[in-house]
Amino acid sequence: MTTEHENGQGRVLLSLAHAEKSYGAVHALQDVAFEARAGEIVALVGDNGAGKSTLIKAIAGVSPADSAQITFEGSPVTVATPQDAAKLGIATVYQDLALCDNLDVVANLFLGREQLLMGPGRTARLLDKIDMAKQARALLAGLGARIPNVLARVEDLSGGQRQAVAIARAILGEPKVVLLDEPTAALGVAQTAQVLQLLRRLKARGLGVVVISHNLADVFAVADRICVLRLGRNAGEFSTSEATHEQVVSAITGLTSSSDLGTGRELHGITTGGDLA
Amino acid sequence: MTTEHENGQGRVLLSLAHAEKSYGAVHALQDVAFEARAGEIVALVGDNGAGKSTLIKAIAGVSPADSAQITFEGSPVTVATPQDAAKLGIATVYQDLALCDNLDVVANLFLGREQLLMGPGRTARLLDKIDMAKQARALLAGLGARIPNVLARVEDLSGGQRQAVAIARAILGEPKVVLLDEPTAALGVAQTAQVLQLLRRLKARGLGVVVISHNLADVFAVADRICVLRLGRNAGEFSTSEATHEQVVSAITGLTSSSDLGTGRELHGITTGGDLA
Amino acid sequence: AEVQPSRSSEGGCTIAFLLPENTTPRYEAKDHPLFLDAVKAQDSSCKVLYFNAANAADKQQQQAESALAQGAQVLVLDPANVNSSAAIVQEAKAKGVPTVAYDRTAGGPLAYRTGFDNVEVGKTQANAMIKAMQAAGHSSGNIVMINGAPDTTGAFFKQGAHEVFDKSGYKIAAEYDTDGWSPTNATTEMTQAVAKIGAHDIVGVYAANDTLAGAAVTAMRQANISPIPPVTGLDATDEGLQRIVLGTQYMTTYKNLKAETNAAAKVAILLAHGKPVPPAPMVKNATGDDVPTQLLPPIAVTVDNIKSTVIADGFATSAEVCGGGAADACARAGITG
Amino acid sequence: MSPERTVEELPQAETTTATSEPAPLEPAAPTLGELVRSRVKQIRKGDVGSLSVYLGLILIWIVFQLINNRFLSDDNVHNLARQISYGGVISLGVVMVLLIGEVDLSIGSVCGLGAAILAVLVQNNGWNPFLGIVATVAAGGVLGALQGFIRTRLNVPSFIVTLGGLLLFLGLQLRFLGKTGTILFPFGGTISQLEGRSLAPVAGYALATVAVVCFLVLGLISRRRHVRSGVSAPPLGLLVIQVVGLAVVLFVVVWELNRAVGVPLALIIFLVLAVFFWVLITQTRYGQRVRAVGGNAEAARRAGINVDRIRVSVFAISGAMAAAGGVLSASYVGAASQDLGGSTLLLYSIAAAVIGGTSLFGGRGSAWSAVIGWLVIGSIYNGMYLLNLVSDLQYMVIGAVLVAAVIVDSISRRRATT
Amino acid sequence: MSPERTVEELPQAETTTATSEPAPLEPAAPTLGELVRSRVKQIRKGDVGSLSVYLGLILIWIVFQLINNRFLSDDNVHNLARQISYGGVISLGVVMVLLIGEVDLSIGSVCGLGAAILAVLVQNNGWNPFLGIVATVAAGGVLGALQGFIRTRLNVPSFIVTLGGLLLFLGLQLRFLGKTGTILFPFGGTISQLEGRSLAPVAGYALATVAVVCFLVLGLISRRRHVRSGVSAPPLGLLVIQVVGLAVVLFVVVWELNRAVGVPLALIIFLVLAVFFWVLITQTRYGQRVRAVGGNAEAARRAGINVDRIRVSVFAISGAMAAAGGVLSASYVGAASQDLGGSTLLLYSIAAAVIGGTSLFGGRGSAWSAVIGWLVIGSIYNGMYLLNLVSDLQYMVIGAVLVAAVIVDSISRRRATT
Ligand SMILES: Nc1ncnc2c1ncn2[C@@H]1O[C@H](COP(=O)(O)OP(=O)(O)OP(=O)(O)O)[C@@H](O)[C@H]1O
Ligand SMILES: Nc1ncnc2c1ncn2[C@@H]1O[C@H](COP(=O)(O)OP(=O)(O)OP(=O)(O)O)[C@@H](O)[C@H]1O
Ligand SMILES: [Mg+2]
Ligand SMILES: [Mg+2]
Repeated sequence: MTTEHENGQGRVLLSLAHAEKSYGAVHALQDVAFEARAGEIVALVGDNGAGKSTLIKAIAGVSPADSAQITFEGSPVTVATPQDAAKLGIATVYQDLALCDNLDVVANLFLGREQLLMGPGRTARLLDKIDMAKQARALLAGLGARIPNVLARVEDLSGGQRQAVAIARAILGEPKVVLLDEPTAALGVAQTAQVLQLLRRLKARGLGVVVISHNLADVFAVADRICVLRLGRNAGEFSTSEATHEQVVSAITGLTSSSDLGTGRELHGITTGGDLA
Repeated sequence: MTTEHENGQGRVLLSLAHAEKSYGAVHALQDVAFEARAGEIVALVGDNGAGKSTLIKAIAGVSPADSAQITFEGSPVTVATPQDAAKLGIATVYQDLALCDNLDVVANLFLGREQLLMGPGRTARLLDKIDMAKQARALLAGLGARIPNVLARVEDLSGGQRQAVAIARAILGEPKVVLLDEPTAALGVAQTAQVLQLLRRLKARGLGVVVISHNLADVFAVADRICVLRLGRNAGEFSTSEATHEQVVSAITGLTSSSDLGTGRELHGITTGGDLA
Repeated sequence: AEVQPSRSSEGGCTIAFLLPENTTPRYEAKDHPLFLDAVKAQDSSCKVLYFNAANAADKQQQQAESALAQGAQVLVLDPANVNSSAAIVQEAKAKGVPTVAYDRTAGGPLAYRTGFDNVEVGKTQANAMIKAMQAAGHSSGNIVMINGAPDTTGAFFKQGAHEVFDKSGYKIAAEYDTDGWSPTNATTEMTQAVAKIGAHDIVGVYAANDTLAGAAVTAMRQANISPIPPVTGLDATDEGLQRIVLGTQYMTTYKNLKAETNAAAKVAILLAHGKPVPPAPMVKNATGDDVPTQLLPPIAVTVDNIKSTVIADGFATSAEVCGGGAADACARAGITG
Repeated sequence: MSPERTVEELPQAETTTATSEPAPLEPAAPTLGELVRSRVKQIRKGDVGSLSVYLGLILIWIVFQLINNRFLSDDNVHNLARQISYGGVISLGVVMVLLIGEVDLSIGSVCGLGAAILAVLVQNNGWNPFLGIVATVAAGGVLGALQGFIRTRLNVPSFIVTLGGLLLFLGLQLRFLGKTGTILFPFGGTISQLEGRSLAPVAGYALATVAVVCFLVLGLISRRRHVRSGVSAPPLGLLVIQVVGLAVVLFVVVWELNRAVGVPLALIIFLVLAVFFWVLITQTRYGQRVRAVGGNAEAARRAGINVDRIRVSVFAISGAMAAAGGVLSASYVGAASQDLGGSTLLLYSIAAAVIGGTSLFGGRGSAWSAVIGWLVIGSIYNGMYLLNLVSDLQYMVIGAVLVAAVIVDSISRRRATT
Repeated sequence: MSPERTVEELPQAETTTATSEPAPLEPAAPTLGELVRSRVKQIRKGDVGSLSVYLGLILIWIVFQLINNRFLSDDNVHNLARQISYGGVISLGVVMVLLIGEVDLSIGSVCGLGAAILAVLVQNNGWNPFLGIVATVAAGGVLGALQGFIRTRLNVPSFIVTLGGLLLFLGLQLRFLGKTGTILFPFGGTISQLEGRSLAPVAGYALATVAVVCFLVLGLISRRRHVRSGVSAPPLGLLVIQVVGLAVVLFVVVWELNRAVGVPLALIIFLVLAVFFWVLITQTRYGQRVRAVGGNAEAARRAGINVDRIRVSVFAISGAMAAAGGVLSASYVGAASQDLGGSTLLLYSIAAAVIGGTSLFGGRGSAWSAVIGWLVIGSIYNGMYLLNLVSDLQYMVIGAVLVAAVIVDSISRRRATT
């Protein structure tokens, strides 16, 4: 598929600088800088515990950074709550999905922006359940999600079904920037492809897309730019078209040349741990 | 790396036939058959909601099938509770990890098989926390897991760190069969590789390994055999060395020939859904 | 211990006044202020430490201990639990502090007891009710008993009433013990008694005090029972007296609290100053201790003697009794005008 | 090395799948049988109140009727209706609080305090009774909101805040009632005539008819909207069954109560409020957000919902309902007294909601659980008084019957699933 | 097409990482300062009881002492020690129940019933007092286990089961006590002398010394094992501070109590049990499994833990502790009476655990929360008596002080984190 460039592509939508965050003794973010541009997919990669989710949560206002300079569409902003982020047009798919297990799929999709009936029903703040169900069906079908019944409770869904709901939720609100924390981790082959396709479409519509993934193949397939975090710090930024797979892996793991490779003991805990011998 | 064949490789360790399971109207397993052999890695693949986790949970005794014939090492058994499975030597990594968030990493690793102090401390059932911490460190280091402190609570860990704990937990108990439900979904590149390596070592030691994954690359890299589920039914079995990527994808999606490909509307929900136009 | 409760070193005296509960109006509305007045009138140098146990024996014990820690020289105790009060009395005695049982009896080595014979109270109520039923032409029939809380004086009232009713020929068709003297529960009890017996087959209602009587009357009126059969009561509350004037309650039992508090205050002040108590007949209490006991007689009050008893004693004023729509009835009964 | 290839190839394969074999997003319009089965399953999960607790209730009725045949007499059913109404109103507030996963221990005290406030306003200060009722309910709401505020702003566990509230309001109640401890509402006055006032027989039937017709019309409208939107509608048969069932229950109840004096106002107030809360919880945006907060407060917060405001409002509702219960109980007793609304009322009000199927852990519950729960508790109590047992046996029987009723529920649920 | 290549290449790269840059599995042995900071953080999370609730407690003490200087007098501290002990013992059981995320409403009744059973056995049937105590505690355990059994086997919410238990046991209590409603333990008899009996001053100091020495020795042994295992040990400085702190607190308390009559047996029983439960919860396999069940019952079940057995055993412990509390309170009052152990005791016993930092939602709590919680509640009550208030003010002051104490806790926590 071809990438179109229309409505102000490449303009910086969101930027973050000097972000700091500690959890007690753990320094999860140290002087981190990050940018999302309109019409661009940027991948955020890094080892487990590198601080990716922490960064996303800071941008989404869910657990704000201890200090950070955030600008949105050129003007400095503070994002102290999820409402702030929503008002700016930032939508997020969280790693832990953040769904209400006791509610049905439709209710989860529309949570926080429920649709009301017309006329007197609107005054009484009555939900337009039928219309929401209809939209939910269309939306999920578009993601290729296999969800037997949009009125099923989320707790009864499989892991991948739940993730599909979380993704659908994020794109429902016409956001300007979408943050996705490992959106395809639990998805099937087909569904993953569908989500990657979706990301490209969002990009084509001029949105800023930030995606966290451990799957470098996927990352190279969709991202324009790759931003690497390591132990809570920026550890390099690459343009997908120029970088190699190996360069990115080096940045993630902190090994600068490939000459270090292939010498270590394998799985030393397994071979030395008494229980596992 | 080479695959060794020693202690009775290839012998059927666990087999399951005519498994049925319904959740209300959803028929999650229909006459499913499945086998795990010693010294073999079998991958269980399928679309979201295909019934993979349901099958794993049935074998692990967590939510037994409505009906099924299970044999273990040749003799018929019933697995009605997780204890039954543990006694047989079946260890499981669940998709939802099943960790106690309020306990520390060590406690989670050893839950259900805690180590006690020697002497009078044993009589009093006192925990040997120091020794368990030592073992936990070694074990996690072997998985390359980046966990700052084994006494941290699990709720404070990142997604990948939690998954590493769940995997370490499963291999701690000297099992004969290991079931892993999307064990690398949240893991970093390095940690994923390490886990795949671990699976090969488990296989080399003659264990039966069952792994669910949506990442066909990983599946082709480690599995000897691929078992496909579709809509709750067996949808084909492949030997990795003989099958092609495309064949497996066809089995998963239910399209039998590749002539069906490339004709459909793309993401019809996205293009037709009003909200996303 | 640095501050022993010392008998003589301080100029004044300290008296602890321990009341049992706060659901029945009389304690905080009448006993408390009357006792304060009585002490003040007899020896203004005396300080009164006041406690209310809200029906809990262990709480009362904590309060007694607190009183002793504050240097009380005598306890005037109306026990939350008549029997278990022995522990308080003994603990006080061990610290050299005498205890006066007030109103209800108590266990243990008491220095004195003033109060009423509560079994007699129950008999008084029952006898009055039988008199009224006979006057209404019912020498037999179904009666309802709404007793008080079984772990308080309610048990003694019930015992006395039963002694009379059991050989009277009336049938106790429904009987309830009302925990905590709760009028809410009593309303439901009476409602269900009516459902059980039938609205027109009740010839009399024994209610252990005026609060319960009020609840019983309400329930009967809501069941459209008219006329209301004879209902008994206790404590001569304003509401009770008003109902008597209006004819919805037959009688209440009047305990002259002023006399009672005066007697208790007098004994307490004597004991606080280490002086001997006035002579009184010795009576054994539940724990077998001989206690000098001064008992006052309960008085049955009906519409005929309101003026000559409660109003004459200043226990209630005719304004209180005749307020709220009872003025006409008062005039007719000769209480006012 | 081109690992991305693998992924690149798939989209077409998959998007095709979506068309050539449409994902079973919604099964074809379910048949009546299927629907009944799935509804039964849902109910069993404790969602709409436990279906089989009705079994326990019917058992209780049969036993008590066998022991004393006055139990199901018209008069006694009338008594029962009045006896459950004030507690029921309080339990409606409890359901809301439990839905958000909190607890409110102050409801008993607020009930008592509400009665006291009403008495002071109307009897001592001569307010118009209806103005007094409005002021009382509002006061209850303010007290509840205050507790909710402390709970959310200072992040103190609601158990402690509302235990403090329990004591504080109890103190206020005693203070307001003054030395005598009781303020009477004169018999025949507006307040004491309120809850026991019965509708004329015809009015009772008329009300029942209106309810059934409303239900039918709304059901038909909803069906039409379903059909228009192309969303599969529940089968018409179900609606017919529901309407007929509702009609039978309502008319039998009205007929029985009319044989006594008529439908008591207390019951009407309770049932109207129950319907109101049912709509609030299941059909409105607010109710959905309340359930979201109870299910996963963090997810609700991330969805931009003002979780604190929801919590404060729910505590306000709980306080208001408790005060309303106080008004009804004051009317029932004909007085505001010190013992109104104690720990027994507190425990039963929570127990009723739980018996009816509302979870103590948030997110699951229904307004009907207050109705069915109080029917169970009220029937036990009412029956006990008819049996006229001594206190100790009374407690034992109530405790045993309570557990037995819930066990019947649990066993019948188990039998159905295995 | 060889997508697996990508993956195949990585293992070596990564396993190398593990050696050349060892994963920071455990930071170097933490310094004293770091440890104190992280412990403070942990405590703030409500783990070991809230640290700053001590602030509230000290505030309460200062205020009451200013109002009446008898508050901290030796006699009154002695009173306080005895007044908190029986409730404290009950709260230890509550902590266990809350740890598994359940609730036990029957503890108040079991306490009262325990006293009644003891009285019947010892006074009416002439049993040896100590045998009677053992039988009573065992009976409490059996009743608790029975409720736990119903809870788990029939899957009835514990709120309902134990509410039924509350009523049932209350009935039994009344029945056992017979017509008079009270059975006295003669003054000077074994039972009535039990809880108030005070240790000789020297014995008090000796006991404190033993406690401090035990703590020191165990601390040193643990250090040596840490060092031997190569696991970083807590710094020696921390141990020294802990030992000195413990010694100061114990000796001051013993000294103050010795100025009165000596350390009361009730307090010793309570504190010994608290230490026992602390060890049980934090150091034993059983305790860890209890916390696991409270944290995630499904995870515990999947780990092969018999969740039902844990639950039943915890309810048994709760019942046994409630009965033990009943023995102590019977000894305190010198009688078994109908009013022993009511809803107030129930609410306070749960409140104490919550004030002390135990979560109502399972998985988080400590035995110390019973101690600190009852110190708060007991101090408020004891202080109230020094004020000689009428009932209504009493309730209001207690409620206000209770909430205030917890708010102080909450605010100091917030200040520390921001
Ligand atoms: N609530 C918390 N309390 C304490 N530590 C935390 C908390 N959340 C995260 N951490 C720590 O902060 C570090 C960064 O965590 P984060 O979740 O951002 O990692 P991540 O890059 O998203 O990793 P993953 O790929 O495994 O999801 C980790 O070491 C983690 O243990
Ligand atoms: N507890 C449950 N109640 C009702 N339906 C359920 C429940 N668990 C699973 N299901 C349904 O059963 C089907 C199979 O679910 P399962 O979790 O086995 O899928 P899966 O193959 O593991 O999918 P994924 O790859 O997304 O994890 C799904 O349609 C799901 O919605
Ligand atoms: Mg993450
Ligand atoms: Mg799955």
